[in-house]
Amino acid sequence: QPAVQESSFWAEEVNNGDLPPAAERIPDDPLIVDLEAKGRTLGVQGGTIRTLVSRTKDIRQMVVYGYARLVGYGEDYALRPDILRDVTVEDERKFTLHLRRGHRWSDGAPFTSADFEYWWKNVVGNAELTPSGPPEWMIVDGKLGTVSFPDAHTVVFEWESANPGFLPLLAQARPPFIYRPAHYLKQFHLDFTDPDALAPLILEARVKSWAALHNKVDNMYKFDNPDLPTLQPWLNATGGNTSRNVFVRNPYYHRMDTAGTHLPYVDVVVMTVVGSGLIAAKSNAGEVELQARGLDFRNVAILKKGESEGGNYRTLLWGNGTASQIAIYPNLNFADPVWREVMRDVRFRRALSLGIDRRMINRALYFGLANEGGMSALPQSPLHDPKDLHAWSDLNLDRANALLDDMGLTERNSAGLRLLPDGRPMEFVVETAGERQEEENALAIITDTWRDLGIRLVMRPLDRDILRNRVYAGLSMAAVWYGWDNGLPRPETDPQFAAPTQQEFFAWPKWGQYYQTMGDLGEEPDDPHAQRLLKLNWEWSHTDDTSKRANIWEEILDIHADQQYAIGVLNGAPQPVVVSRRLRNVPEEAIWAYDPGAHFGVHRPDEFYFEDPLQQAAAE
Amino acid sequence: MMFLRYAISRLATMLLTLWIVSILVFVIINLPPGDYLSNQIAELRATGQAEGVAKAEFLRREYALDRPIWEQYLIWVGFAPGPQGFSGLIQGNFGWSFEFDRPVGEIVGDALWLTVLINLAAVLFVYMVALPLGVLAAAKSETWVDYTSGFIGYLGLATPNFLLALMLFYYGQKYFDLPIGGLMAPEFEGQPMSWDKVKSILIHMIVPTFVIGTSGAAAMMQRLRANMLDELSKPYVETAIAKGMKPSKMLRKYPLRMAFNPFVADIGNLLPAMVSGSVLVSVVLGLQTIGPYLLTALKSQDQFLAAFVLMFVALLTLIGTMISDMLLVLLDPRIRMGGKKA
Amino acid sequence: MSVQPDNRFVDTAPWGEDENLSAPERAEFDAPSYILIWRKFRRHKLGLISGLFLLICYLILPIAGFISPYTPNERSADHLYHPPQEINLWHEGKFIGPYVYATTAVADLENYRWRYTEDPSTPMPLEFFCEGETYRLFGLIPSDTHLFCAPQGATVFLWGSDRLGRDVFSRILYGAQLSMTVGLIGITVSFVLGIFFGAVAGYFGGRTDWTINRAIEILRSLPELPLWLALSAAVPSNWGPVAVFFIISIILGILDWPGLARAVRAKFLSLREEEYVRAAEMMGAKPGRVIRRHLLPNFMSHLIASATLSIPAMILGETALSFLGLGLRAPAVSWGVMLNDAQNLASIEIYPWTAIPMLPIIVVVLAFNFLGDGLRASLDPYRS
Amino acid sequence: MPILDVKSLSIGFGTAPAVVDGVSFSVDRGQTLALVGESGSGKTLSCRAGLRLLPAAARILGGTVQYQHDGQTIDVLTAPERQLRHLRGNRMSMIFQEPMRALSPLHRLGDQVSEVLHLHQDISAAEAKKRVLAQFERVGFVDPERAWRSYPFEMSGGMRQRAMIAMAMVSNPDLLIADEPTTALDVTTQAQVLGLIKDLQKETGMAVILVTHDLGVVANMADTVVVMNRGRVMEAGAARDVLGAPAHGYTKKLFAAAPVIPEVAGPVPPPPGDDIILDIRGVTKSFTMKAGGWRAPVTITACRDVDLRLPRGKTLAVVGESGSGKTTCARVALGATLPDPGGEVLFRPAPGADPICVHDMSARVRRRFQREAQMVFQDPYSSLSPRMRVQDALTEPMEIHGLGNRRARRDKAAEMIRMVGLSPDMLPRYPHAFSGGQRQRLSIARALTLDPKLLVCDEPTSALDVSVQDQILGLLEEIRDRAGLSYLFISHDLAVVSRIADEVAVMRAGVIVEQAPPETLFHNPQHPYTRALIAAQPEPDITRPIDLDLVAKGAGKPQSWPEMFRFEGDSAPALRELEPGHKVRCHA
Ligand SMILES: Nc1ncnc2c1ncn2[C@@H]1O[C@H](COP(=O)(O)OP(=O)(O)OP(=O)(O)O)[C@@H](O)[C@H]1O
Ligand SMILES: Nc1ncnc2c1ncn2[C@@H]1O[C@H](COP(=O)(O)OP(=O)(O)OP(=O)(O)O)[C@@H](O)[C@H]1O
Ligand SMILES: [Mg+2]
Ligand SMILES: [Mg+2]
Repeated sequence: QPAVQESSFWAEEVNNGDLPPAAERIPDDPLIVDLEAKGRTLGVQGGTIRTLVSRTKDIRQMVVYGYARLVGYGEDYALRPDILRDVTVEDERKFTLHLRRGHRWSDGAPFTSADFEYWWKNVVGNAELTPSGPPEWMIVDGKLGTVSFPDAHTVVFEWESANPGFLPLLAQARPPFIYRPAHYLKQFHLDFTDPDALAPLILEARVKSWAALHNKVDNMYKFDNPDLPTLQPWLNATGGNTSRNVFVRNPYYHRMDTAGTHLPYVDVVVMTVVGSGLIAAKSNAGEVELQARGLDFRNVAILKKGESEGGNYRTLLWGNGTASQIAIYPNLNFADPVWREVMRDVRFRRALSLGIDRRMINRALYFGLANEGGMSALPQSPLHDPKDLHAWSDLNLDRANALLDDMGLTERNSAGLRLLPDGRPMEFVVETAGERQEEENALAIITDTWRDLGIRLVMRPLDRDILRNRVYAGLSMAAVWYGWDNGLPRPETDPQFAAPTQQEFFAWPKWGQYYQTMGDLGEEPDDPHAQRLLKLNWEWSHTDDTSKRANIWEEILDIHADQQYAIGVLNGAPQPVVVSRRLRNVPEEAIWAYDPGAHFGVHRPDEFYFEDPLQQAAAE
Repeated sequence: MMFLRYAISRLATMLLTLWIVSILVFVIINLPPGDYLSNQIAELRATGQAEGVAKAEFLRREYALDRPIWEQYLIWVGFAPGPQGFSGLIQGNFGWSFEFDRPVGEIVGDALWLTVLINLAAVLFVYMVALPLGVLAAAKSETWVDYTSGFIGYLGLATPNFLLALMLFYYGQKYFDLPIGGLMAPEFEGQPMSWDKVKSILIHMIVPTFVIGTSGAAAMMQRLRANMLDELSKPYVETAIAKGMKPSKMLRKYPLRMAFNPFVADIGNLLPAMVSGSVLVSVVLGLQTIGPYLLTALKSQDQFLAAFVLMFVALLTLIGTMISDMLLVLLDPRIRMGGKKA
Repeated sequence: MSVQPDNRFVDTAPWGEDENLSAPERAEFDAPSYILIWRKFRRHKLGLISGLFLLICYLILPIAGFISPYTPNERSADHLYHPPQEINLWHEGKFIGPYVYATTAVADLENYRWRYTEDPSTPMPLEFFCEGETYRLFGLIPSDTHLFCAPQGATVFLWGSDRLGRDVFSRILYGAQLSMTVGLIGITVSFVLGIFFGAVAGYFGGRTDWTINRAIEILRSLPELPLWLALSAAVPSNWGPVAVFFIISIILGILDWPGLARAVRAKFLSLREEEYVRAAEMMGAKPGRVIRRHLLPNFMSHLIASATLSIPAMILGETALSFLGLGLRAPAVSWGVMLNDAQNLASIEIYPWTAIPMLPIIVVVLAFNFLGDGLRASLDPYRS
Repeated sequence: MPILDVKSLSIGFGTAPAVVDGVSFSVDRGQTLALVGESGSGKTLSCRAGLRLLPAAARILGGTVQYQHDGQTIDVLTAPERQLRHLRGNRMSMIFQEPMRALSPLHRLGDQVSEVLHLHQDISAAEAKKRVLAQFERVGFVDPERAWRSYPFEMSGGMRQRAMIAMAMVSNPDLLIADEPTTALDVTTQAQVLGLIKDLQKETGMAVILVTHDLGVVANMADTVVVMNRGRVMEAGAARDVLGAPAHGYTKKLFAAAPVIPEVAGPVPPPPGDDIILDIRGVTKSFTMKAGGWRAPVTITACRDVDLRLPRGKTLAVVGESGSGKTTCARVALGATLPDPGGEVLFRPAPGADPICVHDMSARVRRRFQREAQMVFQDPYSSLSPRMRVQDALTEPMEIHGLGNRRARRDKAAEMIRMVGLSPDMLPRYPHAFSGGQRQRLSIARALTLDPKLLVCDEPTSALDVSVQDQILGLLEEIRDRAGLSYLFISHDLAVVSRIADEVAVMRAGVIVEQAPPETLFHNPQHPYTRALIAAQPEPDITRPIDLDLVAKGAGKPQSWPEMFRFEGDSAPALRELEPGHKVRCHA
């Protein structure tokens, strides 16, 4: 283990004695990153990354970008311990989490199993803080798991049956924070603090009860409380409601490089809230060092122009990590029985898919840089199968028309629209969240080819929440959304999202609801393939054999490709990433995904560094 | 005396109206199905994030969202006790914003003065540009002054605000090094007032003021011009000329006051219209005014925040109309608010 | 004429008692007042030209399909973001009639733009009265004859093409069909309501005024934003975009009247104290008549100016609405939709021709303004 | 060297023939020039040209206007605006013919008048106010402080005219152009104003151009006279010569038409009063002044306890001091103004029919009443809608009551306009394109279109020259005799009253002080105020000037009247019948 070097950023505090020296701040067994092995270079400390977000609450992106998790994905999307020194898993049922000795919160207090205990006993276990009881994921097959704390550096989670989703859960972009800084939060907790002492705090915070106060200060994800200790690489140094949020390096961070440089390399991250329409303009004006959020492909031309006109940045194009950039979901639970029957006919969905000119869309929207095809695992995933990608996804209007004719939809009206069995013309209403122009453009192109199928596409933009509510209620006929968020499944990825277990998959909101509410609400799936998916999902969670799981996954993907529950248009659309020319270790090519991936998170921004941090400081 | 009596009765009317408006506001906000927290729970579920669901449910209970709507209304206004006793608008508690996870008063407090600032600047701009130009265009009607000012005004009107803003930002940055978006350089935020901060605010306000102001200025100018043209041929203008008044002073004192009548009538709408009219501009320009908060709150059904902003705008409107009615009486002594026969 | 000694002056011209009560020409004073107004209007050159221009515009609307070389949603997959093309007449010193050069697109993956190269060797003459995509003449008769179109293998994008390879020129012509009509409906609704309620409140005053004003205040206090959001969810989904927009513009009008009503009321509160109003009342004129014949004409200038000012607001209103998911959407075409698409930096800096729809808006708005001003001037009694 | 010299001035509108055609006149310092002539003959336009204040549509076709200022000759028609600005209001000022319209309705009189001082002199607000109040006092305001605070619409016609006069005179100009400055004034006030002008002339050597119809005024004031007709000067010369021996045919005709108070032999019994068409009973009307502002409300009693009975087919004239409530009474009589509770007005549409109460009618009855009772407003300009062509204004009453078809209505309009001596080709014009007297005639024509039974005329002929006035009075008499029309006739001109009235009521300060048939009244005036009025009537005889100073004192304050008539405040004595048909307000 190399000797850790003091950072210049905190040097003054250390000299003043306000902060212990670096060697005492890092854990006894820090995480040492072998950058060279990853193909990266060793860096130097210093500098400021400026980046932009469009909403105040997006400062929580710092928790996402920082991506310090108990266990986290690497760039290969494999799970490995991060904050934890180690995890031992028995039968996917019992998880023993081993903490690093000497690991400290950002305020210097030790990070121990007591922090897990506080969460479990005083937060989850407190009826006022958590009126709805323990989180759903703690319950497996109807039985609540147990949590125990054998010693200060060990925490054990145990269930009666296997809970394979546990570790991936901890690696999410937004993980359940199963540890809380107990030493800090206790002062707001009724179990530990006198009500009389709490009263003035409650008043000051303008909340109504101690529980609300606790909830207010306890925001591990929102990241808006500068007093709340954290384990992330950068800590929030600006409280309150400003548009400029400064994050400075965590002096107690648990990682360092092989040369003994304490991570993160970059001292300060400044995240500024601006209008979403201005992000491109500001990037173009060179006001950011690292930016991807808020940029989309149509900004590339202007970014490239700025670059060639002497902008001090490069525009990288990463691939998007969702399974499909644009996917149309016919609602199999649509309230209109006639349409519902038509949409449930797989021939109809296949015909729709065959009637999409994906090449044209790709060309018009992405310069042909995306992958045309249906919704399936991305090429970067071990489960990728080109067959699935291309199933029913080549433009073939004759075949599509034949399929529709075959369904008996042969009647047409004077305008050439096919008629539904009850005589109405086929006006296929697709609702969108109205947030992305690409959806609108793609639908405009699809409209033309579908007209040749005798189907009129009617696009209807709504608000995101309204759209979701309408889909759940079975009121919308079809919706456009991204494909699965996770386009990079691995055999060990829980396939739950691909089976009718969630109403959030817009093709089967009611089936998903049925599963989620254990039969209280919604409808039972009556489609054999959907039932098969459910079965496969069950089988996956009841085995721990990786190859078997891979087989299950393959079958699931085949079913989706064949059934076209979601009609994907293309995937891997390029995502512009603006990077300062001086910022190093940013991968040239990578996947831009929220989960898994945490956007920049898996690429470890704490390893990014400025070539000449001093020069930057002088320039400012 | 009579005026005082009128003012008092007008105030009473205003309170009554405000109460009716509060009911309507609450109903309208609760009209769309669902509420913020259930939407949030759905969203959290959709993205598979279990964290946060518990907190949302906590808030549901804490803010009585599980009760019938009329009860929610009474609690919100402060007519009925909520889970924590009486604390509603009339008790000075504006509620909680779920979206921002902070008390409404706190959020709005910051945005409020910026809103007032930027709108005042825009109103000032409108008046400073439109008043002299409108009067001038009328006094010199059908000359190049008239045509040019009209043309530029219509140019501003016919360009969508967003496009105008983008263009001004882009070229302003490129050629004049003007800042893009925001109302002050971010590093001044939360800092005490200083000369540099004032300077930064002023520089940042150039483009927004211009964007928000252009359409208003053009509209006011053209209407003022039309009204002035009507007044200019009235005999009392001749009398004023016969007195030997300077045209500029004469125009200001006599016909302008007469021509101002329709504008005074609309003073009530000046601020509120700019608040709601500048919502989209503010969203696009990234101004931290109350407008974007309203839009976000409405879209995500963050009901207390939305309700408060709406009530605030309503209050502005009501106060505005009240002032406008009183000004009308002061402006034109012939006006009686009474019935036809009196 | 004589000046007598003591500075006395006496006119010597013959002096008759009553000669000038001559009977005037009957037709002259029988002319209805609109003829008199028209005579005055005719002299307002700018107003007259604007009026003619608008007349022509409206006459073109039903045959927009014939004049435009493409239909609005006709995409040319190989010509995305094509810059405006020149129409040439002379080739190598010879007049060969209007022609274009064929262009080919190259994707410039360095800068991520489309670049076009011309083939200047072969001029491609434009075709006239040629066949193209089908459109509906007057919205009824299907036809596929276009005034002019590009020859096989070439394109004619007078004002360039947009991101989907659609002809901007044709889309502007088609867009006029919506932008120049539907918005006016909203204005009409708002004016009728605004004038009616404002007039009633201002003229009667008292309790009527109180009631109408409270209604106005309440309407005003509720910003439109939440309403639009609610509406966007409530409109039946199978309505076409035009129908939705139609309804919206009517609602826009319904919501828009209070501003005008307040202005009308304020002015009427003042005008109703005028002596000539009292005189009319004493002759037995009913309120409707007093309002129409005596009060409104005295507020006409303001109304005309307001109406001309509402036009750009209505044309552009939809761009704001589409932020909320309520504006016009594809496949409908309007100037607002086109501008909406142009609302990004790239359109300003790289593809400036996509912002061309601003031009017709400005021109039309100016034309309406001058027309209005001409009208105002010809209604002005003090101008001869 | 004349101070203002107009030489062969021609003014025209559009392509029509010139309305002022080669007019020349000049006025010297300290002199008074009287412009008399036919209504619409271009007097006003010629005067306005003196200040270059012509309507926008007017075009100068020729001639010059020269003004002497500090030994310097200024060519008014071509001088730069800036130079004129220093003269206007300061060295040369103008009293406009129709003061009702010429004052801004939104500003207090004090503000408007004192502005003249502030514009041209460096003067403190207090000093200006002092001077304006003094001026107000001199033009006959009883309560100058009230006038200072009033808005124009709160003042009577004569009061507004006096404000206008004060405005023109307060800066002691070198040249005063007075366009019919006393039309709305009763004779005593008129005498006071004329006296004021004379005084000022004596003090400062002010030159005056006086436009007037009243040959009596000419005789009393003018040094030189210019007689105009149809845009041309007919005759000009020293007042003595022209008045004494008119040379031109038009002048002769004009002078012959001047009415005079006839020398009457003795009292005449009042007209039989059994069929009363209009019965005004105990009408009191008080106003609350806007001018009060934040102060305690000020109430003005415009008329008090007025009883008037108008027999069918007869003419009841009301004369009296300016501001004494005549107009108010007339408006109450036709229901335009609501009287204070207690008073009532009854109208009997036909002999023996049930009387209808004018202030309490159903909509249907009101419509009938409004057809049968018409009013000629004191201020014709304001009572014509500025955006309505005269054509439409004249046909409007018929349209309202659904009479005739379009064509018939137009014909009737043409007939009416001809009847009042105007030409039908003026029909498409707007009201502003007429002269003051022409507008007054339009107003009469409009009132007559419906063939009413009752006509309330509020100074219907004040702006008319004597020959046209004669014509109009003849018309009114003719209609009265033919159609049995009844008139409530308000006038200042005792000569006119004596000609047309069957009974005369004299008002002063809101109450009727004396009432009798004209013969009785002029033969045997009892009340001091009536006597003062008769004494103040100027006569068109240059050899018999009235003593303006003496006359202007009028009857003085009620407190100074003989014991018998004296009253203070509200405690007026009752109206007593001294002899049959002759009522006087006096103590027994
Ligand atoms: N704007 C106008 N357009 C056309 N004719 C006009 C206009 N103004 C005035 N006139 C005409 O000019 C003539 C002269 O008007 P002026 O006002 O000078 O008459 P006047 O002698 O003052 O009459 P009065 O004694 O009735 O006031 C009148 O016949 C009138 O009809
Ligand atoms: N609207 C009003 N508000 C306040 N006071 C008024 C109003 N109208 C009239 N007065 C006052 O009532 C009194 C009588 O006015 P009125 O007009 O009846 O007088 P008049 O006899 O017609 O006088 P003139 O001969 O000058 O026209 C005046 O003192 C006037 O100031
Ligand atoms: Mg005149
Ligand atoms: Mg009067």
